[in-house]
Amino acid sequence: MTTTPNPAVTTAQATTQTTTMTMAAALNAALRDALEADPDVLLIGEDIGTLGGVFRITDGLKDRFGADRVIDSPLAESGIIGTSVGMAYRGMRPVCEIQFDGFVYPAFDQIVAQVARLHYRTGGTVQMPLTIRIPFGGGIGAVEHHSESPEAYFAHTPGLRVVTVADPQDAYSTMRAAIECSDPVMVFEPKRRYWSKGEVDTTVTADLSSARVLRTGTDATLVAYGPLVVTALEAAVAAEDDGISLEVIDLRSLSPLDRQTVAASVRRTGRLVVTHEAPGNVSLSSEVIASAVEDCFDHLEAAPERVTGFDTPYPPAAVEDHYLPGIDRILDAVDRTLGRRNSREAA
Amino acid sequence: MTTTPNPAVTTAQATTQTTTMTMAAALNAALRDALEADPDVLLIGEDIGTLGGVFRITDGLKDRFGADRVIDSPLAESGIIGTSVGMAYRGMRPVCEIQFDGFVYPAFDQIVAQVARLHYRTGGTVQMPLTIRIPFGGGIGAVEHHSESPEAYFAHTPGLRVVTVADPQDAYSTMRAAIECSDPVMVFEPKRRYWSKGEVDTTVTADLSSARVLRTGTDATLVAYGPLVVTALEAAVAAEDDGISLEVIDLRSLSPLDRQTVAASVRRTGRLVVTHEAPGNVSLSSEVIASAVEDCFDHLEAAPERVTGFDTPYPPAAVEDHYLPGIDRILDAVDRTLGRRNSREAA
Amino acid sequence: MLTTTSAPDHDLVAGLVQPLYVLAEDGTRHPDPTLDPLLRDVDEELLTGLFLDMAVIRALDDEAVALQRQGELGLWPPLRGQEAAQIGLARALPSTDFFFTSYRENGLAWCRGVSPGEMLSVWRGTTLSGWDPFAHHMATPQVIIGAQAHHAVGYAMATKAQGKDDIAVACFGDGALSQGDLNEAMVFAASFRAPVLFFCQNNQYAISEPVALQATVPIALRPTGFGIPSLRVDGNDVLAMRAVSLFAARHIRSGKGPMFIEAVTYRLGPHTTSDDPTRYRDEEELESWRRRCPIARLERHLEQLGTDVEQLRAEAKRRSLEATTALREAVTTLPEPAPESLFENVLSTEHPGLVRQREQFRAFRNSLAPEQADGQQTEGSSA
Amino acid sequence: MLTTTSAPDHDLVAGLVQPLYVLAEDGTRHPDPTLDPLLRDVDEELLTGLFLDMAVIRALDDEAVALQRQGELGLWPPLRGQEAAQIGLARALPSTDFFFTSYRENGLAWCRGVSPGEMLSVWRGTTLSGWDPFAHHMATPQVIIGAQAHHAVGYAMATKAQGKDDIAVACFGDGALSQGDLNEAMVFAASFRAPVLFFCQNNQYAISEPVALQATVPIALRPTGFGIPSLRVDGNDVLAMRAVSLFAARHIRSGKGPMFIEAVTYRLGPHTTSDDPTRYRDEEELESWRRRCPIARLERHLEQLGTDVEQLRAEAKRRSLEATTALREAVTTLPEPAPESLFENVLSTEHPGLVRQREQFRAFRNSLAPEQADGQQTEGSSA
Ligand SMILES: Cc1ncc(C[n+]2csc(CCOP(=O)(O)OP(=O)(O)O)c2C)c(N)n1
Ligand SMILES: Cc1ncc(C[n+]2csc(CCOP(=O)(O)OP(=O)(O)O)c2C)c(N)n1
Ligand SMILES: [Mg+2]
Ligand SMILES: [Mg+2]
Repeated sequence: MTTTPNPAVTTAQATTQTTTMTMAAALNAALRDALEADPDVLLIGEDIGTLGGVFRITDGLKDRFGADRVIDSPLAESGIIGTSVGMAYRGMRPVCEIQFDGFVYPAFDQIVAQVARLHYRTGGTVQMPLTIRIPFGGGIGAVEHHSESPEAYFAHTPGLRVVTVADPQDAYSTMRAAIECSDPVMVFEPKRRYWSKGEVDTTVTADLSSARVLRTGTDATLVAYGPLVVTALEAAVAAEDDGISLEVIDLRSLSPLDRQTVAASVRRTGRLVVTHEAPGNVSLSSEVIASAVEDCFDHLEAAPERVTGFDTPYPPAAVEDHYLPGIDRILDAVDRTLGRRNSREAA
Repeated sequence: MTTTPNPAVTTAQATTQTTTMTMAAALNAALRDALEADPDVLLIGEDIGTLGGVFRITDGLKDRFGADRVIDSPLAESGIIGTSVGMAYRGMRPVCEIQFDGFVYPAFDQIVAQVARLHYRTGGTVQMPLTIRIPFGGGIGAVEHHSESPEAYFAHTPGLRVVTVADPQDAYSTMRAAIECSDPVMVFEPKRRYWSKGEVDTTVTADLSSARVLRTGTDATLVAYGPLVVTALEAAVAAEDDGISLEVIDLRSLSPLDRQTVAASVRRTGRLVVTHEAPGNVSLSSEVIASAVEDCFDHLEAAPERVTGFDTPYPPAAVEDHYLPGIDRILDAVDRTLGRRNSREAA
Repeated sequence: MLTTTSAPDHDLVAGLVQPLYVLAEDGTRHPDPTLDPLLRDVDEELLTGLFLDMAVIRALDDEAVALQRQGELGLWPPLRGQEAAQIGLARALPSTDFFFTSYRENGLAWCRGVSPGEMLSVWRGTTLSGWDPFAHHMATPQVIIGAQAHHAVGYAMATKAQGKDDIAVACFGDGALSQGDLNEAMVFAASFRAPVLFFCQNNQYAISEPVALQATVPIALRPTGFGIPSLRVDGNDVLAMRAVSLFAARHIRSGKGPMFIEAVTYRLGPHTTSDDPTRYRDEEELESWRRRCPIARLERHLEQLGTDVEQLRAEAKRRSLEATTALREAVTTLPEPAPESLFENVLSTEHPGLVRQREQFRAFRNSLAPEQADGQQTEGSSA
Repeated sequence: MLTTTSAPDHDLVAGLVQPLYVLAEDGTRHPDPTLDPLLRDVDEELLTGLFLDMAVIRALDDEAVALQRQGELGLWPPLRGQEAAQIGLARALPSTDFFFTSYRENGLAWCRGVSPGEMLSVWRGTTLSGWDPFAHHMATPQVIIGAQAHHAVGYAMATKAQGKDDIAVACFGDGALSQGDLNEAMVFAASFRAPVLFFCQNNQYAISEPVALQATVPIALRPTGFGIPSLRVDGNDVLAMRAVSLFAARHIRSGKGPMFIEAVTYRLGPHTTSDDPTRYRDEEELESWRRRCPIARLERHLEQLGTDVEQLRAEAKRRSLEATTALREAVTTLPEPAPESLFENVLSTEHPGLVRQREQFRAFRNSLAPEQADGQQTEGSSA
């Protein structure tokens, strides 16, 4: 199954100037520039070559770099990752695409038992500079297995870096950094934001492990990542109308976590709300809350809140908007931490 | 690789009286009684038939019930689970054995995208009464992939019940309940406790979703599950010598969580320590702490503590005792929650 | 190169170079010593029945594409070009044999009496799954490529253990041949002599990827390496499809273990309505396959037999209209799921966490202004 | 049954009924038109070299078993019976071809110059992995059955992309044939014509499970269904093993893509030192394979050629003693890892969480009474 590609995405031109582009174009540019910069970089995945990927993220790259560097792989996710492990043994830096979030599970063993461990297993002798790109998250009205948020599985797995991107600049810079990193990096791309636009400066570099404060505020800290960063910022604007000042943090790196940035914020605001699309049970929000409690228990003025997908499989498209955290559910949770009237009291 | 089977384990005799037996024998008895009770129950896994399983948990069962009901499967975990899904469609109740914790990953897709979802996917039409048995945890001096604690992956997955067992009686009763349950149940068996002995009454039934308070106490709540339940109880005894009264909870069900039992305890003690062998990041302890904070923020007198495996792959056997939570690390954390002198202050 | 003279001592079957067929492209009947005995019951009624089935599912398929274009469906995977493969199989098996398919087998679903609404709801996004698998002896579409093959084998092992003689059918595409699961399923099927039919519609593509990427030799050769006998058949020849399906089902039902059919066919439409096939294949190739249309071929054959083809066409039109009208009606009357339904059927037993979450959800919705609660909560824009 | 007369148009090679061999069990030389040209360089020096290799690795293997029984190793997977398969392969390939193996290939490791300590540390539990894969062109043991096959294929794809002519070898057992990964790896290898050799030691068992459970037809037939030519060889005939390995490597190196070797052999020992094989196989079977001992066979051959076998045996004994002495020394002098080492090499870049955890660990250990910190913390009893 594919989602409708946006015809507006075209292969970005090589440039170091700031340009307005979609996140999809920014990712395309990052891959192109990485292929250009390092002959050991190669891309591998299903339909990424001739088709340019079902989201067109790799559009034009096979024509430009050839079928040996932009490899259409057989239809087997374990093979995509396992083959890349072997290539990494031989000095290559494979960038693997998993076509949709829900298709990463057949590759689970290769990711958690091989990619994540070979450096440790070999006492540091072998490096696994793989980048594993996964379009993730819901909100696009798709059929089953096309809207998932499997990041917690990988954040729990030692030996992986797990990062998310939230806007075109972040997407460009993070993808470049991920490919340059000598460790395996899983990059979760929020597919419903692929067509969001922003300024991109291709000379800007990112580091892979820090969160960023996107908006400062004083009443509560709102932590989001990936697709919900935009939602969180919108919630902060809406909260302002209600006289509530929210500090918005884009977590960016899900593993390792940037606990310091979160803790510093919570120490100032005394309140914490965490949001993501994945089910809440044993999730990133569990961890962010547990960490914040460990790091700044004495500063917390109310119980932290989470606004997440429910503990159900991803539901049919017709009800996904009820499943996905939106502005109202976030503000309701903010109200709870602030002791303001909220849904649970109203009920 | 196998671990040395204990020759002491023999197939238990059919009985409803209370008998002293090892956990391995209790599990064997539970499987035998389930096969006896319901012709739709069958066992499937690698080396479970002729060999009786590398831990001898299925010893004697093939001879008794035949190769059609105690099935030696080809060497493919995805196939073991996927085949069982098809059998469940046809009314069978397969009990699958994954030989060791570290071999469950090739079956990940079939577990999380099929077993866990078919009931939801089909609007309740299809039932998946699979039981998936996994010997888990470390402490047996094994080579890589034989000492893991992958429970967090499954606890995060909606649509699965995830339970652990801690002593022979619990093992017997929980296994029977898991096999009778119409939902998929993953049973994590603490392999280093297989040879621990206890009284088993085969008429005792268990429910799958409740935690149990194994020891009451007043100063702090210590939550454990699986192999660390014994350790937690020992820590409580040691703490008593120091004048500290620990309440020990065996979580038993990792999904769904019995939040009420934990919260009720924490409300009384005001302090919480959670321990497990798995890495702490995005884990069961993250969740237990986040839930407790949500449920009883106002009763917490100190930041909850976790004592877990580190965020590294499972290390070589020579250093595993440093990796695994032991009594001293648990007591150190207890001291922290109580504001008593502890390692971090001493340092 | 090394070779040996003696053949292996198991049943190896492969029509590798030229797929089996009994209808030539011009509609003439081609004799085939193996398939002919299976075609003895073929009469005009049977042939016109197959024709009408194919015509109707093509019409249904086209209508679903139209509905998607009109925004009534989120997505649709067209089967155009694969009608003979699906009808030939479905009409050869008793309705109690159990299908485990992927998403493109709507022709099978049609033959199994799946209603238009049941067929569409998953593509409209109102359910995850359209019908009761037990009512139709057909599992609902599997999206994870290859996963259903294990299910079919397990089901077949169970029918055998129960001493029943119904069989299971695993349906999948050429792309699925690369997945570990599909190959593992053949191992299990061979080892346990499971009464299962592996049915591959080789429609030449897995989205944009040509079959040559998944298999450098004919697909029908793959199962032979697992000890599973295999047939390669012209998937656009509905008569041959029916005959090999009868042949395979008889083999399997007689206790000889699994069998494999590769139906060589072609997907004339896009992978799904989201796909742009012009990016990966050219008009010439497409045209050559359009000329091999399975429906036209059978029509030519019927013409040669003296059937009143005009009248048959009219009947096909009438039935198609009936079916597409029902489809169109069904799609707009499909019940919208209640928001709270998302909490249902996660487990069949109680889950306190979900009970709590549903309560909170209810309270949250009650707290919203009526127009919000009715529709959707405020959503983050997608810029 | 359906059959076709014409063969598929690709290279299909299978010695299916009788595995290829050049040494009969009584040691006499059996002519084989394909292998003979590859044996022209065989002289006494080469033969005695192979003999000594096999004798020494058997001695090493026995010594490791003894060390395990004495509590010096946690576990050991004996290779007894499989010496010819491993030595024949290793001695046919240049030392720059890269091996990706599972855990039983200590004969290959020996030929690649892996030191005794490097070979034992993982089984003693002091490391997860014994040696530098790049120094020996051999990855360290893979425990997840089948996973390494993908690695070999990827490595081979990379050597090809780099225009180099070294090849990769995936080594695995009969059990691995059931894993999805192994089969997927053959798909990738065939599609990309990867210069990779699939090397299966069919030792008849996967722990307790006989090979018939994983494959109902000869294993060598499996790859042919993927378009990969295949050879079935007597794995207890070191000369044949060497010849087919040369043959396959030449084929692969010439750019013709992957090849597969099934070495038919037998594991004479237990699966590992933890295993009790009497539970699943009988003495008679074992005895019949003991009679097919690969070392004895070569010795008989050498005897027939007039070699001074007494002297050779003495030399083997001398070298074996040297090797086993080194092994015994190595095991007791293996460095114990420092407790803090468990935090090292999780990532190659900094991880603040691990830095914090290591600090806390250090503080915790410093807080313990000296004798505790030195040894272990108090452990929960295992009742
Ligand atoms: C595990 C998995 N990987 C990737 C996909 C994405 N995907 C959906 S359909 C498809 C192609 C399938 O091709 P084929 O098996 O030939 O079936 P066809 O669509 O041609 O009927 C792909 C790659 C998926 N659904 N599942
Ligand atoms: C994925 C996985 N499943 C199960 C095991 C447990 N196991 C270890 S060795 C083995 C048998 C392997 O048999 P085979 O491939 O024939 O190799 P052999 O031991 O005979 O050399 C099994 C089942 C494992 N290591 N990995
Ligand atoms: Mg296809
Ligand atoms: Mg074997």
